[in-house]
Amino acid sequence: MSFMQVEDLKVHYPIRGGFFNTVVDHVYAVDGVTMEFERGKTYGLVGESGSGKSTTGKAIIGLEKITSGRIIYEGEEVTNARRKRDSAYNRDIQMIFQDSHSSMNPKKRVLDILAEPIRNFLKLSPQEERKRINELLAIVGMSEDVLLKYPHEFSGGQKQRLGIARAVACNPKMIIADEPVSALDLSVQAQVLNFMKDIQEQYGISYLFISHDLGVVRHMCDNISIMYKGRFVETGKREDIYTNPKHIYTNRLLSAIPDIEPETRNERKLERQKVEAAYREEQHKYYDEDGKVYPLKSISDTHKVAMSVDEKERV
Amino acid sequence: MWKTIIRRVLIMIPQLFILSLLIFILAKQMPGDPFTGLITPETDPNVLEEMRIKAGFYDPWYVQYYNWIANAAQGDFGQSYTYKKPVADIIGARGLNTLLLSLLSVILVYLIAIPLGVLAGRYQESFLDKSIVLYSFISYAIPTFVLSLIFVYVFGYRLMWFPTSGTVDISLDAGTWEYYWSRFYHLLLPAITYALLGTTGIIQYLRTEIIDAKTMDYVKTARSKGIPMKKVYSRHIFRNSLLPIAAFLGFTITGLLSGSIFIETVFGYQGMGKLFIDSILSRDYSVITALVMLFGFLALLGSLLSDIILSIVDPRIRID
Amino acid sequence: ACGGDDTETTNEKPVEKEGTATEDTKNDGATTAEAPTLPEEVTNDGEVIQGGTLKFALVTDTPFSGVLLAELYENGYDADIMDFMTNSIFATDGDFLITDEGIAKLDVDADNNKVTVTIQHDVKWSDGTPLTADDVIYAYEIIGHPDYTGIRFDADFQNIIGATEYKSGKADSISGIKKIDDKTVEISMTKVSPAIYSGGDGLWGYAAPKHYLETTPVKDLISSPQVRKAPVTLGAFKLDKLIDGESVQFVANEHYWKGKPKLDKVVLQVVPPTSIGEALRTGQYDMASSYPTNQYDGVKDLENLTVLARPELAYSYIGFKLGKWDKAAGDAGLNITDENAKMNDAKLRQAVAYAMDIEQVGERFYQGLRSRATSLIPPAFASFHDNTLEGYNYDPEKAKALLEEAGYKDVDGDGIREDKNGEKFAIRLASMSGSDTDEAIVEYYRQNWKAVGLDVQLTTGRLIEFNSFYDKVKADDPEIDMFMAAWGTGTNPSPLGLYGEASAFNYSRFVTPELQTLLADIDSKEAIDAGYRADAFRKWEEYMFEQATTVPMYFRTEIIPVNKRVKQYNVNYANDSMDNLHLLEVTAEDPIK
Amino acid sequence: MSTNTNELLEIRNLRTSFRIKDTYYPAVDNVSLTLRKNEILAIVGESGCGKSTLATSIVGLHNSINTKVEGEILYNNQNLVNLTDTQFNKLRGNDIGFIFQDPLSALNPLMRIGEQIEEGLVYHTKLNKTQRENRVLELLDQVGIPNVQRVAKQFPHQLSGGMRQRVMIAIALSGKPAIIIADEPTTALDVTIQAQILDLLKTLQDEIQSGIILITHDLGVVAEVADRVAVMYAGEVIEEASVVELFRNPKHPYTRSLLKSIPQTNSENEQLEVIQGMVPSLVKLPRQGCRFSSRIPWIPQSAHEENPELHEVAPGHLVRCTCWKEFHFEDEEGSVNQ
Amino acid sequence: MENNNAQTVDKLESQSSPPTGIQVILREFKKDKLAMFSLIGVILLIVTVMVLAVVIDQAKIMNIQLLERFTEPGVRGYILGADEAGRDMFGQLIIGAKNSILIAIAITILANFVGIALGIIMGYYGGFIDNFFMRIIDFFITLPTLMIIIVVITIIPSYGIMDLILIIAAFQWMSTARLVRSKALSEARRDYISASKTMGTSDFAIMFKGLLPNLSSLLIVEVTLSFAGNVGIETGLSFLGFGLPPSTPSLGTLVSYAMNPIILSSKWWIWLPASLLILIMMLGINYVGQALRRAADAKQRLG
Ligand SMILES: Nc1ncnc2c1ncn2[C@@H]1O[C@H](COP(=O)(O)OP(=O)(O)OP(=O)(O)O)[C@@H](O)[C@H]1O
Ligand SMILES: Nc1ncnc2c1ncn2[C@@H]1O[C@H](COP(=O)(O)OP(=O)(O)OP(=O)(O)O)[C@@H](O)[C@H]1O
Ligand SMILES: [Mg+2]
Ligand SMILES: [Mg+2]
Repeated sequence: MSFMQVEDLKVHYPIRGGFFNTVVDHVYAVDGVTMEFERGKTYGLVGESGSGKSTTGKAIIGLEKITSGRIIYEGEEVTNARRKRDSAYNRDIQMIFQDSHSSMNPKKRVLDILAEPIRNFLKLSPQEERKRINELLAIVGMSEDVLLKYPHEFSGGQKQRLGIARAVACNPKMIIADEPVSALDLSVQAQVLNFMKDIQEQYGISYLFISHDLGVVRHMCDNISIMYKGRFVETGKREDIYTNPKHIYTNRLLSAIPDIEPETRNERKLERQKVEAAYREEQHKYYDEDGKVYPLKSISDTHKVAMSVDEKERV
Repeated sequence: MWKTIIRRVLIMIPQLFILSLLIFILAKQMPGDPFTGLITPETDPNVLEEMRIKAGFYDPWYVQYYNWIANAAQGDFGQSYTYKKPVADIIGARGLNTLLLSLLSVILVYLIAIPLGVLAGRYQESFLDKSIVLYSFISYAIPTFVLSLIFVYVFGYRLMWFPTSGTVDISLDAGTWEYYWSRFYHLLLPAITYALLGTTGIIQYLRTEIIDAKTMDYVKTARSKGIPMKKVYSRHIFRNSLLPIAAFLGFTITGLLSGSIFIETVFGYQGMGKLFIDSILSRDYSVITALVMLFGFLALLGSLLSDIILSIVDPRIRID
Repeated sequence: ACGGDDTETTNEKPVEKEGTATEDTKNDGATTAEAPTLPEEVTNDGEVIQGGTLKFALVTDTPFSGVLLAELYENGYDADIMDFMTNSIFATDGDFLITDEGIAKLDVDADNNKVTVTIQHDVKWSDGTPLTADDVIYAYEIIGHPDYTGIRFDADFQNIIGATEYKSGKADSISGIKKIDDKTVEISMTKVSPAIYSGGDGLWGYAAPKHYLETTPVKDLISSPQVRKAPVTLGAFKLDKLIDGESVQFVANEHYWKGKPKLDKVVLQVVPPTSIGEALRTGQYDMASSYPTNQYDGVKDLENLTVLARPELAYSYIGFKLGKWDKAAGDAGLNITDENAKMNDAKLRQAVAYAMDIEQVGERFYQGLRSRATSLIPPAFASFHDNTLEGYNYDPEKAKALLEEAGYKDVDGDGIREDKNGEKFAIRLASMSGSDTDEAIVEYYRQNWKAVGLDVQLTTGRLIEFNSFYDKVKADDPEIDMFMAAWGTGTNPSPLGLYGEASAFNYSRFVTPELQTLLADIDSKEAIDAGYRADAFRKWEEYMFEQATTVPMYFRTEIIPVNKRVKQYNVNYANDSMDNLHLLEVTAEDPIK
Repeated sequence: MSTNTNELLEIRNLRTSFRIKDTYYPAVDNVSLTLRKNEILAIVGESGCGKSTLATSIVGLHNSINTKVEGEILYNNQNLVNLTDTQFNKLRGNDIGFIFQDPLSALNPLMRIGEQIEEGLVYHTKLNKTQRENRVLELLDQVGIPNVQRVAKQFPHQLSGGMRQRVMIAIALSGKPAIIIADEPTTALDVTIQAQILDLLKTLQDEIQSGIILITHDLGVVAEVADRVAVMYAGEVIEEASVVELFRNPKHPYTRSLLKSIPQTNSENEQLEVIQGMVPSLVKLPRQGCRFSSRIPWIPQSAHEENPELHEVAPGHLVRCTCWKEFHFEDEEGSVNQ
Repeated sequence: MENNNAQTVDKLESQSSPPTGIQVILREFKKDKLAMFSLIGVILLIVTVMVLAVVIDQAKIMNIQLLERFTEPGVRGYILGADEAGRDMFGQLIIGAKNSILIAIAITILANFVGIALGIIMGYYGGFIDNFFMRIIDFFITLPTLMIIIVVITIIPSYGIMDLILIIAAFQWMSTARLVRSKALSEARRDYISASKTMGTSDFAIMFKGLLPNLSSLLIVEVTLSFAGNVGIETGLSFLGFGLPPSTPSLGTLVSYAMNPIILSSKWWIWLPASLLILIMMLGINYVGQALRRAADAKQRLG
């Protein structure tokens, strides 16, 4: 069963303007997102830039203020409690950032970077702390001599692994990974992805995996949600999405992914153009008058698609 | 755009109000009063006392403040105790002098600083650049008053190239060509002194901007279009670096105003800066408060002006 | 009030600011009559040119205000400007006493408390209108007017009968002033004292052009063009152009009663004290309204200048706080001497005076342009100043002896004397800040005092800015035991205003019945006789010397550098060229460089 | 060079070195490549392998103080390496167009779009003002921008990322160049937009028949549009082949590892193939022997050449170093995590 | 890309040192001989002044000796001559320099302390706190500061060095705060701050242990240049007569002697050494500051 539920999460940023610099409008960065998380599973969040993926992640972990909605963790509502720094929730939910470089304080040594969550959450003795750090280094496959180095002395992949080590330092239940590999080169990306999977297997961690790279998501995730303008257009098991996409937006996204089959590229191009044309033609059917995504409707146990009431009949 | 300007102007009202309160209270705290300077054995102390009472110096401060601000709001800053004239009249005449001085100084500052800054940035680390940087540092390091003193002494008295006091030759009739020339001529030495010292900021800023701009991607784009280097500099690098300078204008004027205190004092130039120091010494409250208010107002205006210029010049922050 | 012919030092100038560089450098210069022997007159046998323009530097840091009416101005620099274009109706002698040589003559009927002013010549205003008795009266009517806001409606003025009634609006005219005929005015007063000849007792030394001013209400006068832009005057020159606060151009007044001036023009320009030396050296000006003493070096050897000198109408002093001003007492407050004041020991005060090496200071810091003041009447008042008075001279031994005698002994052997009870004794001195020189001088005196075992500390720890200084002194700040200041005496040497019981300016707050009597004697009717008065002065001076509550420090010599092209110029008080401007001549088109 | 050979640009033994602490380190080392007419030559490789340096060398935009460019870049019988700036300016924008990765920073923020496109036309064409303006609109239209009149008057920040990149392409196209160099033109964009831009490039190329050098690190992009591919590693070209050949038959261990590390090619729950180690930094780069050898230590040193050269293993398929002959992924097992 | 290179370079040199740390600074100084020379010069100058100021007998120097009035340099052991009261100018120069430097340092420390702390708080929290203080700063920063300082100074009944420091500092922190805030604002948006938040670190620790060190390069430059600026303000005020009294010599009071044209033209030893000292010190500091700024900004770096 799911250990954590996110219900109708909304994050709206005010837009100020007008004569008295009052709030004139809102950016609906996240506009009603509902999710459930189970142990040891990976949940993918895909969408184009600005669709609200990061905001969702940040809202869950407490970096953004939630406008409305609830987060229930192990049966308890933590919507507001998550902003208390050293709560159990904060210990159990950790984050990996897209830019591993900027996610580590450049003026701190690896030792201090890794120790930060341990010191805050676990209150260990210096020896125990040191032991834990060594364990972490072992987990990410690095030797102890890195402890005195500074972040900039590592390659992107190494840094991302350190980032992961830091995230798992206090045995979290869930890790929110916001584009953990999009800044990395292919070969390094592979290292990190492998590594994330290893950890998951070992510790039964759940991931909320945010990415715009459908290839990576497909590789990593059990469940995938496609996001558009702060809402989900489609959510379901990996197979649901990749083999049976229902929403036109999902379709379009999938067709745009480059494939490494050069022989078939011309067909793909034609297909792509077809989908694009279809999208242009029919998109109004998939969004309401305000251009908003319709609420999700289940079309199978695992598969939900956003659609209008009349649309449902058609399916 | 207009909305933003109007809003900014409206914000200025409470700001000026706070400033007025602040400066009024400060001024009242100053020891002595305009009549202290009048005491001689032959002035009757009772007469002075009576004048103090008449001037309202024994009223509670808020009453005094209310009277003052109520009049000030209508543009009446009272009478100067020293000059026995409406403050507005005095500041009006001096203001023009300072305005002219500032204007000429600004023009000179820009005339000197822009080419130097541009050259230094363009030929970074060359001998030329190093000389310009040295100059800009020296101009920052020399206290205004030292250079002014030396200039007055050398160019005014030793070489006698420039007049050393006043704003115009009295024997000339207003309106004649000679009259305007004389005014200009009187302004020249203080303005040059000032300009020589006021260039540091702009030179440094421009230099850094240009060095930065040189490495920008858009400069590479421009070069990839195959346009000559000269044009790359003039259309892309200089333009992009210079435009923010335009926004400095507002602040430059503000800076010049406070610098005018030194320049005008040394050159005996009858402007607002000198008026301020004189009024401080003679405790001419009405003038002091009015001047600080005016300077504050001009400063606020200057920063508004800067914002407006910047927004006109830089499409990215166009305010609407 | 401001009467008589205030030739050079105008009363209203903030004279106390001794050496305040930024405020009033004018008084920075000074000397004794003895010091460097400088002439009072230029000698010049050069060939005179026709006409010419005199270039005059008004030396000041602050611009003039431009109130160009004798009844209204308050700023001393305005007086300097008016010097060129106004003329008092009375002439004065070397003692600043009114003579019969002027436009008008003064007859005093002491028994009936009446004076008569008679216009003696056929005098015209600069616009050609003849001067009449109405003009003389109009000047009184301006000062006495209910709307008048200036400083001249004072106790003296109220000595004129009917002045108060007129002021309060109860009367349409001043009852005591009567026009006898077109040339004669009779003024009745409540009392007439010797001060009348110095322009005191309410006598007013100027006429106001009634025909020109009467159309403007008195309250608007001060801002009217008649006062500020185009005054009508009686002087040798009349105003031609004026640039606010910076320069003035005068042209010869063809109606001048002594004859048309020889010069065509006078151009007056404001010059900061810091650059006046250079300006004179480079021949930009012929003369200056004043010259800072501490820049004497700058002009003394210049070829193109003659440096003239004369004693100033001022003295510097050190005063001791001996009491308090009681605002509530008497009519408008009285001085109350406190027997237990810290400094209430004449020997102590004398010792303080004897310990000061004023001679050296005068010589070194002021190049001899200031000298030890021997009395409270400066030498400029030739007949009243008593050369035989010796004053305190630098005598540290005597100071020590006096202190021993008074019981101030060094008990603990640290070189500093304790007070009579053997307690630590420190005197707090308030002194005004001004030029850097002032600072050094005060430090020097502190060294002097220390040498005789007196610990003198500065109130507030540093020199005090002019305004705060007077705030503190006036308020009898308990932090002040003694203070250094200076008085400009004006042309009336009467000390009553500074030492009387009811005088708020009596900052040492010292009053005794004896002193009261001595002061009263100086201004008594008998004293209208100059010999009697001189005697009365002497008695008072001797008393003050003994009491040492106010110890005179310096007499000052003012120096007046004049370009060598100027002819017929002298600064002798008796025969000042500023009274005879029409005689001035120059020998070259431009000042000699 | 005659046109009938179809060869547009020939790079021979190009070496571009940067000065770091007074020593020059080659970031592009002994690279030889040929670009033919109407083809898209993709250059792939990991970050820091010298792709941008190569591209910048071709257009001569290196800062001459810190950079040394040696070798030959032959175009129209001239060696671009030796050209003066003035001579180069005749080519840039006219014969060679350049597209940058980040269109926002590559466009002058203070200039209107129209002006920026028009600028090159002033120097390379004899068109008058109105003709130039028309050409600008034409170009904008060509790259698929709607509402060209308005866009021409807008500033870069007012456009979306995709639009900006289209504008960049319009600028590059303005001189109808024979050669277009695109340095990661789609990396900053969303996949949908990336697809549009790539399609656009392809379409345009068909129209103007120019040769395109496309620099990217995304093998997907290569597969979508490239005709030929050169794989770079540590400043060198280590493999060069036609696109199908490269994807079907990669030879160099580096290329093969790269292809294997793409998630989509793997079945869902499997581990991805990984090359151990990392690209050495410019200064620490081994200059002798096979530069990849340190990352495949289980391959005996003897398998590597002393001075590796490009071998033609199949027609048009070149591979540097002979180590590929011994490379198998199985050898790498167990060393995945470092 | 440019950044890339800088990092590559860093990688070469620094074995375990933070980026843009001491190494970078040192390299900038090594590259720029003038800056190096200035740094050594300024340090030497300050140390010399401080040491001499301890060694010399201040009371003796400030003792008035009328016979030595305007003694010329080199005569009777007066290295730099004497002023009008016969006080040794060299001694006064040292004491003056010491006072000026100490005052400037005190102002710099005080103003920067407040400015930096507030700037970081504003930048970190943003929102209301930021808005609130920005309004205040915007307001104060546009005020005619010099005028208000002068008015305030005339009010203080007996003001000494401490008051002067406080008054100037009270008007100096604003620009620092604004600068720090703008940098902190962008720095606080970086992921490592978010990371610290998700790892339970308290706001205070994030601000002052996490964020502050990352502003250090900027702060070093800011502090250096504001030090130079503060020397300027003190001397300026003393010149106008609102600074220290002559009995407490500072460089400003010594320079202000030049107001007297006679001293300006013929007693150069009274004002010129102090002026030159200011000039040299400011020049030196500026060159040092320039090198520091380059070290802080990868784009401007030389090496
Ligand atoms: N602090 C903020 N204030 C106002 N709007 C914001 C703020 N942060 C984000 N937004 C807006 O919210 C929307 C969602 O942003 P978010 O960063 O979550 O998108 P994303 O899907 O993560 O995009 P990317 O793929 O570019 O990271 C965007 O339109 C963004 O502009
Ligand atoms: N101006 C320069 N000065 C010094 N070194 C440089 C310079 N430019 C690039 N380098 C170095 O040269 C090497 C090649 O850089 P280049 O930018 O060509 O790589 P790239 O393949 O384009 O990488 P990316 O995919 O990150 O853009 C890198 O190690 C880089 O650090
Ligand atoms: Mg995001
Ligand atoms: Mg690149």
